[in-house]
Amino acid sequence: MLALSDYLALSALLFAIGMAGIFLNRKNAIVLLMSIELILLAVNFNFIAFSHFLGDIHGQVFVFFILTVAAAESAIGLAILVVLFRNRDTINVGDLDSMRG
Amino acid sequence: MVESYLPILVFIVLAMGIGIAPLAAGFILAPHRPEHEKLTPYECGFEAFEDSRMQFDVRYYLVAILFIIFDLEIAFLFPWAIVLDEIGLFGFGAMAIFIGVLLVGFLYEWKKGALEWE
Amino acid sequence: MPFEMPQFALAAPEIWLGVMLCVVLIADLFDRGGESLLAFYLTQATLVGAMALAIHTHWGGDAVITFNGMYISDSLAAVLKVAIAGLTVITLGYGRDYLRDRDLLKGEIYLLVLTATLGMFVMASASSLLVLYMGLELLSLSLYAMVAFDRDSRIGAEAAMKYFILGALSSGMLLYGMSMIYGAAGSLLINDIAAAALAGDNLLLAFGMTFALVGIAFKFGAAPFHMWVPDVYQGAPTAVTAFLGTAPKVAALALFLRLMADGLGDLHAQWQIMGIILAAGSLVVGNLFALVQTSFKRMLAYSTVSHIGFLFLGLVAGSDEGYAAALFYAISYGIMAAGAFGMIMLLSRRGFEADMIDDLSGLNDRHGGYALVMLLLMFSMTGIPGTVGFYAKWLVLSALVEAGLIWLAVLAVVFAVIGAFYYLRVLKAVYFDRVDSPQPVEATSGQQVLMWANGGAVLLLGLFPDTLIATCRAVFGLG
Amino acid sequence: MSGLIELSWIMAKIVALIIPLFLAVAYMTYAERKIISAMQLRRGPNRVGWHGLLQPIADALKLLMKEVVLPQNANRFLFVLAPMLSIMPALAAWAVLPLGDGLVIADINAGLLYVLAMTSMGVYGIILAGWASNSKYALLGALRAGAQVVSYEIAMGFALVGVLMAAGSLNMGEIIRAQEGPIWNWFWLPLLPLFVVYWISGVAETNRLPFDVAEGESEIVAGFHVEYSGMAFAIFFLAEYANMILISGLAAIMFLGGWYSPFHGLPLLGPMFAWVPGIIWFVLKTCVFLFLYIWFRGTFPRYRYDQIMRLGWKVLIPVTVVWLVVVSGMILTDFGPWF
Amino acid sequence: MLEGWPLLSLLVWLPVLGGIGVLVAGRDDAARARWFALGIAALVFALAVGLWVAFEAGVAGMQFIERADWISAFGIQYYLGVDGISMPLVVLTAFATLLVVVAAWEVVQYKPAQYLAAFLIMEGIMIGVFSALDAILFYVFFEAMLIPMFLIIGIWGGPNRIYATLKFFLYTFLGSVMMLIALIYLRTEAGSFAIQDFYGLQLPLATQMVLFLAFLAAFAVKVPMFPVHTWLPDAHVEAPTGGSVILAAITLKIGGYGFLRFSLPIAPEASMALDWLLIGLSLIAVVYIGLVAMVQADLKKLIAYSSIAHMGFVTLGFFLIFRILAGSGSRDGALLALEGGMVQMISHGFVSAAMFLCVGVLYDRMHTRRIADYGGVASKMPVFAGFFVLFAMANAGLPGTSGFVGEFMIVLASFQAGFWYAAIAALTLILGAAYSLWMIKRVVYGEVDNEHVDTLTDVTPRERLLLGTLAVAIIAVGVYPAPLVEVMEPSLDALFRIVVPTL
Repeated sequence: MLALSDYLALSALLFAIGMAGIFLNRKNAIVLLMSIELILLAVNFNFIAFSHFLGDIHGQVFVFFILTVAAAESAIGLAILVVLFRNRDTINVGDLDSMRG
Repeated sequence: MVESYLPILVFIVLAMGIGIAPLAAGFILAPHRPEHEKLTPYECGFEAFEDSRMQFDVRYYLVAILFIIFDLEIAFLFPWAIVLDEIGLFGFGAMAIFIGVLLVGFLYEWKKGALEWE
Repeated sequence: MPFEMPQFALAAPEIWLGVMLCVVLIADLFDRGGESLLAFYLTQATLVGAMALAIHTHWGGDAVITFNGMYISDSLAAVLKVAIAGLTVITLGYGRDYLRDRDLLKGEIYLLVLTATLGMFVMASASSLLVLYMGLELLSLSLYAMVAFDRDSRIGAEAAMKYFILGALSSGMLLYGMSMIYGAAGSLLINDIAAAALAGDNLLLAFGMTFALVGIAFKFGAAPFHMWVPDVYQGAPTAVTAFLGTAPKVAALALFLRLMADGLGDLHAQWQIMGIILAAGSLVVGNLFALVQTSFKRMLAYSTVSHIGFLFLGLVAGSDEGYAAALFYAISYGIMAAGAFGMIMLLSRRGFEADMIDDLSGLNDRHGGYALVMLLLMFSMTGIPGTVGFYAKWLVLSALVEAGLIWLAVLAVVFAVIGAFYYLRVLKAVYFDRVDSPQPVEATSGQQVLMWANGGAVLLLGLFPDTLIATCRAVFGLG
Repeated sequence: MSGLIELSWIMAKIVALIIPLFLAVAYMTYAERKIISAMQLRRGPNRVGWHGLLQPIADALKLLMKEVVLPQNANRFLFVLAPMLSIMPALAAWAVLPLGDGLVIADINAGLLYVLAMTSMGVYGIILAGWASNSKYALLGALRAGAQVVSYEIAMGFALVGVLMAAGSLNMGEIIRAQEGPIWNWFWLPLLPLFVVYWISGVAETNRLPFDVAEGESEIVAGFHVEYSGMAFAIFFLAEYANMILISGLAAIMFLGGWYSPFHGLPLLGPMFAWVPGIIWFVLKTCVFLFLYIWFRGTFPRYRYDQIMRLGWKVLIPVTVVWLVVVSGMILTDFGPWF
Repeated sequence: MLEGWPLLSLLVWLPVLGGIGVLVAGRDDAARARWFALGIAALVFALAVGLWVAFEAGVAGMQFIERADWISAFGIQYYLGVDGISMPLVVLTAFATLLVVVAAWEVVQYKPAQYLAAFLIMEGIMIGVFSALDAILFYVFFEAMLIPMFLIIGIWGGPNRIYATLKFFLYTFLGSVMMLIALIYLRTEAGSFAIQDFYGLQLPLATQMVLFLAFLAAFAVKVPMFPVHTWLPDAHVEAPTGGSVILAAITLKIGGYGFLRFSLPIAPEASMALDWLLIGLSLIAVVYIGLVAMVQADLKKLIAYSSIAHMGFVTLGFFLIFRILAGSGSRDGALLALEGGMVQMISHGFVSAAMFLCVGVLYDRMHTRRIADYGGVASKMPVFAGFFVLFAMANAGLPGTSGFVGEFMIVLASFQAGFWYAAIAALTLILGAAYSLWMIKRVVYGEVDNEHVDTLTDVTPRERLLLGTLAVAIIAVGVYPAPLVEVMEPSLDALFRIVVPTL
């Protein structure tokens, strides 16, 4: 049987990958969106693992909500991406530098 | 409980295999003589022009977004639907509000023409 | 799970907002007016009604927790909600003409404002991580959309993208922290978390707390997590910036108070040092970067960062005095910032954005009254007595001194002085720079009334702050 | 060791399911051609074997020997992955379908959820196929098909929620048991609107006529799989028919009482048909729906795309939502013999 | 007649509200603004005189006390009152503002209503500073002063006004915020914000040191003392005449007043321990700044530096008391030093106001402040020259003028601290005479070698009234300072008891 720490470690790994995806990525904004999803996934993983080991259902309920919010979030994120692309003809993260100071 | 999912896992693997096997068979058994004309994309006999990764109507995109929203609503309905008998009128009321909000959004989309295709 | 019927009446403000949200949405759909006048008035009426309801249901008496422990009704919620709705009313009032001149006046903007407000209300009354998170996301998602509201604006889209990415990232951090806290406390309810925090040292809890604090700092825009603030302030339509820069700060405070103070207050010693770093960093970064800005909106953005630093100072004091000071600070800052952004909108015209400091040149020659209001606003932000900004800073300093953090107080005032410089630069433009042919300022009567009221509020609260201070303190049980 | 035995047993059961399924798919194509030709007063395939009975086998062999063309600009990996992604769910979903009482490979609690998850995956195959081909027709076809499938999936989902409410369980077996009784005890009656919606959505989900604009030959040639040939094409073909059978089977389970005989529990007729095994009833019911598929193809004209979308969003979804409320009311009042 | 009136409140709020009234009433009509402002200023001055008359001279404690809750959560009160130390300063403020309003009559053409309003509001705030007995109330007024002065210099100042006004603002702001922290800390010790509750707290010396330094930061900038004085010449040079007058006559006094109200009584031991610092800086101000004044080419700068030197005398007087006590054990000698400082403050208020007004008179005609541009003014403006010479004499501390009285008292007292203190202090008399008289020589006398000077006209009746009034005041105080000293003495004596309780 897997121990709680195993789940947490996996979740931490996912979280770290998501973080790295956001901070190291300089190319494509879509990758950013996916990284965010990954982070949320890590969180869900945590919640479910805790929920299971605590024998408390609320963590899973939380996951439900996170999933929903994540969907709404990606919907808005994609919408913004479309607006961005329409205006700039690029979704390259490195090009987002028109404001300085 | 988890054990009852084992057949499913096996089934999925097998189904994948069934997907792969004919393809592999096709690659092995069938002739393989690629040539330029054969490999160009089909465009009613014309030479292919422009990039085929073209921009497409934003409404497809809209459908995708609407789908995400509604599909999640359905995901919320699932557990509720199963236990409706137990949670009674309160559960019904809660979900009525939920669906009410959904309907308001639906009405909004409708009036805004997000569901029109022509 | 024992199930009891929630006391719906206690959530009256949220219910009212939610219902009216739908009403506004539908009403606007069938409104053929074009300028969404109906939606505007309905929205304002809704917000005013929400304020009244918040006072009626929450103010006074003991805290009541209902909805299975997830919703709390106490005086703090009342104050936060009134502040949130009030600031929203003001910024909406300023923004209407601005949006109309830019063809952005659609009913959706009111819907987004209302959903954001609902989210903030929920945060203010949250007593569970889940509710807190839901409120936060309701707010954030609305804000992302609002920032991108001008679909033809290049910088608007860019700002929205940055805001979205960093906002979502911070939500992720916060959630990760929340998941740890949940794991440590075994419950999502703030009360249970408080009990777990009281129980003693818990590595998991501390871990979660760290992530949560980082997430909160992101939402606040505290340095070093402030990267989004200037770009978003600059890129968003000013009407949106005005909203973004005021009420959500109060909501972020609510987030902090509910999670860190109510929930993890007993771990104060552990998060204090982080809070100090955030506060000091914000003061340094905000003030120094604001010095070199030429864009007024950007300058205000960095000034926000510095104000957030000050607000955080009140929080790190970790005492009820400190929380009260932070609350007062958030409210008064909201009033000031609303006025400043209102001024930008008032001076802007169709096709012209008065968002550079130079655009304010010769304002005194153009309209002495607005110059005077600007004077009050800027001095208030500086923290000069006679304006409400002074008491905000003073309460924070008081709390710091009482908590024995005198060196922090000294640091704070040193940076307040540095900060004075860039506010004075604005006033220099307003009063000392002269333009050759001053154009009279055109403003609608609504904007005028609001502007005067806003300046008057800064001054009157500066002269008679007693009620507001007493209110903010009473919320935390202080005399 | 016992694990290995158990695994072999499972494999055996799966194979025992899949082989008839494949035959069914093959002879579905045959039946379709035969029935449609009968409707059009033609004779249909009659050269290969007795009455053309070996025609499907011949077709398969023919496709097997055809070259699988990999278009030059295609993303090879995705191009090959796409057909697999469309056949896999169509088959894997069968794991939880009870053919008779207890006659199921995996009797899991989340059965319906699993089915829904599997059928939803089919759209990946479509989109990937269109995208990976790097061809305009394929892309357009994929988008159309994708949009159509997801649109109708919502209506279908709502319809299934109705079933769940009525049955109170996600387990397919439980859903059937909740319909125990004669034909009027089955869910098709109280859930009639949902039943209709489900069926229409099912037809649309499989991109079948009258909702086959995605591959409408006269508009965008073959749609998303225009670039596929040989076995790769055959797999899409297989998947489409497997999906049809799946949808029909699900309809039989959820609305027509699965393995129960229409006279179950009736005083006279019940015992009379008691000897018929449940699986026969199930197959019969499925065949009814399969016939409907063919019948539709033979009689309906193709819908325009905007009509399809309008039907899905503006008719089916509102109908389901309204009926969900009605069902809730029926459940709360313990209405009729069903609840 | 004035019994029962909230006299101090009237003095504070009448000008403030009057200022707002001027702003509104005179927005489009300069004449209306002027008359309105004059009316307010005169009324306030009349009330100030009434305050003087109603003041009971022999009493040490606070009079005209008004007390009401203001910010109840912290026990902050609207707490006003005056004693012998502050009352003369209140009157001086009202007087100086009246002068400024008159002086601005025709001179200020750009937004006169705002100009006059700024000064009236400034007046109210300054009177508030002098009469506030609650520390936070004091601080509020203290800081709020910055606002009008910032605008006065910035809007109506000279070419380099923006630099000057920013410097002025930031210097004084930085100084005062330190004081704010000190005040907040003191409240935790005393449990109230009433200034008098801070007295006699028996704080440890280290704490007192810190507090003292915090107060020093605030008041040294205001006075200004030697290393932080650099804002003053800039501000004076760029400020309009009225601004210079108010700066020199009143705001500098607030620094000195602050030392008396806060530094000495709240941190007496630290004051004693650090008196070397204050004395040293004061002496540097007196000598070094005096020398600097000598070489100035700009009239206003010269007067500005002379102001610094004179204010150095004031602080010298305040902080010599410990040395005097140590040197001679003479309580009266120490008291004399305090009194000398106070008298010097009042006198400097008159003298510097007069000097700046004179420069203003010249500037209005010639639009230059360079000493070299003048010469032989006396031949064209004899009456003006008479006044100017008189004021320069007062500035140099000639007997018979007010300038003499304070300086003499301090020098006299300093002898009891030690010869060298007195010797260096006395240098100021020589230096003061040197720069004042040399300036007079260059500006007023000599040949008219400049065609602009040739066109000068003598003072108008309005200017004559202004300068005449000041001349009367200066001579009156110079000849008969007794009433002034009598008013101050009980309060200073009481203060002294707090600072040195052992005696």
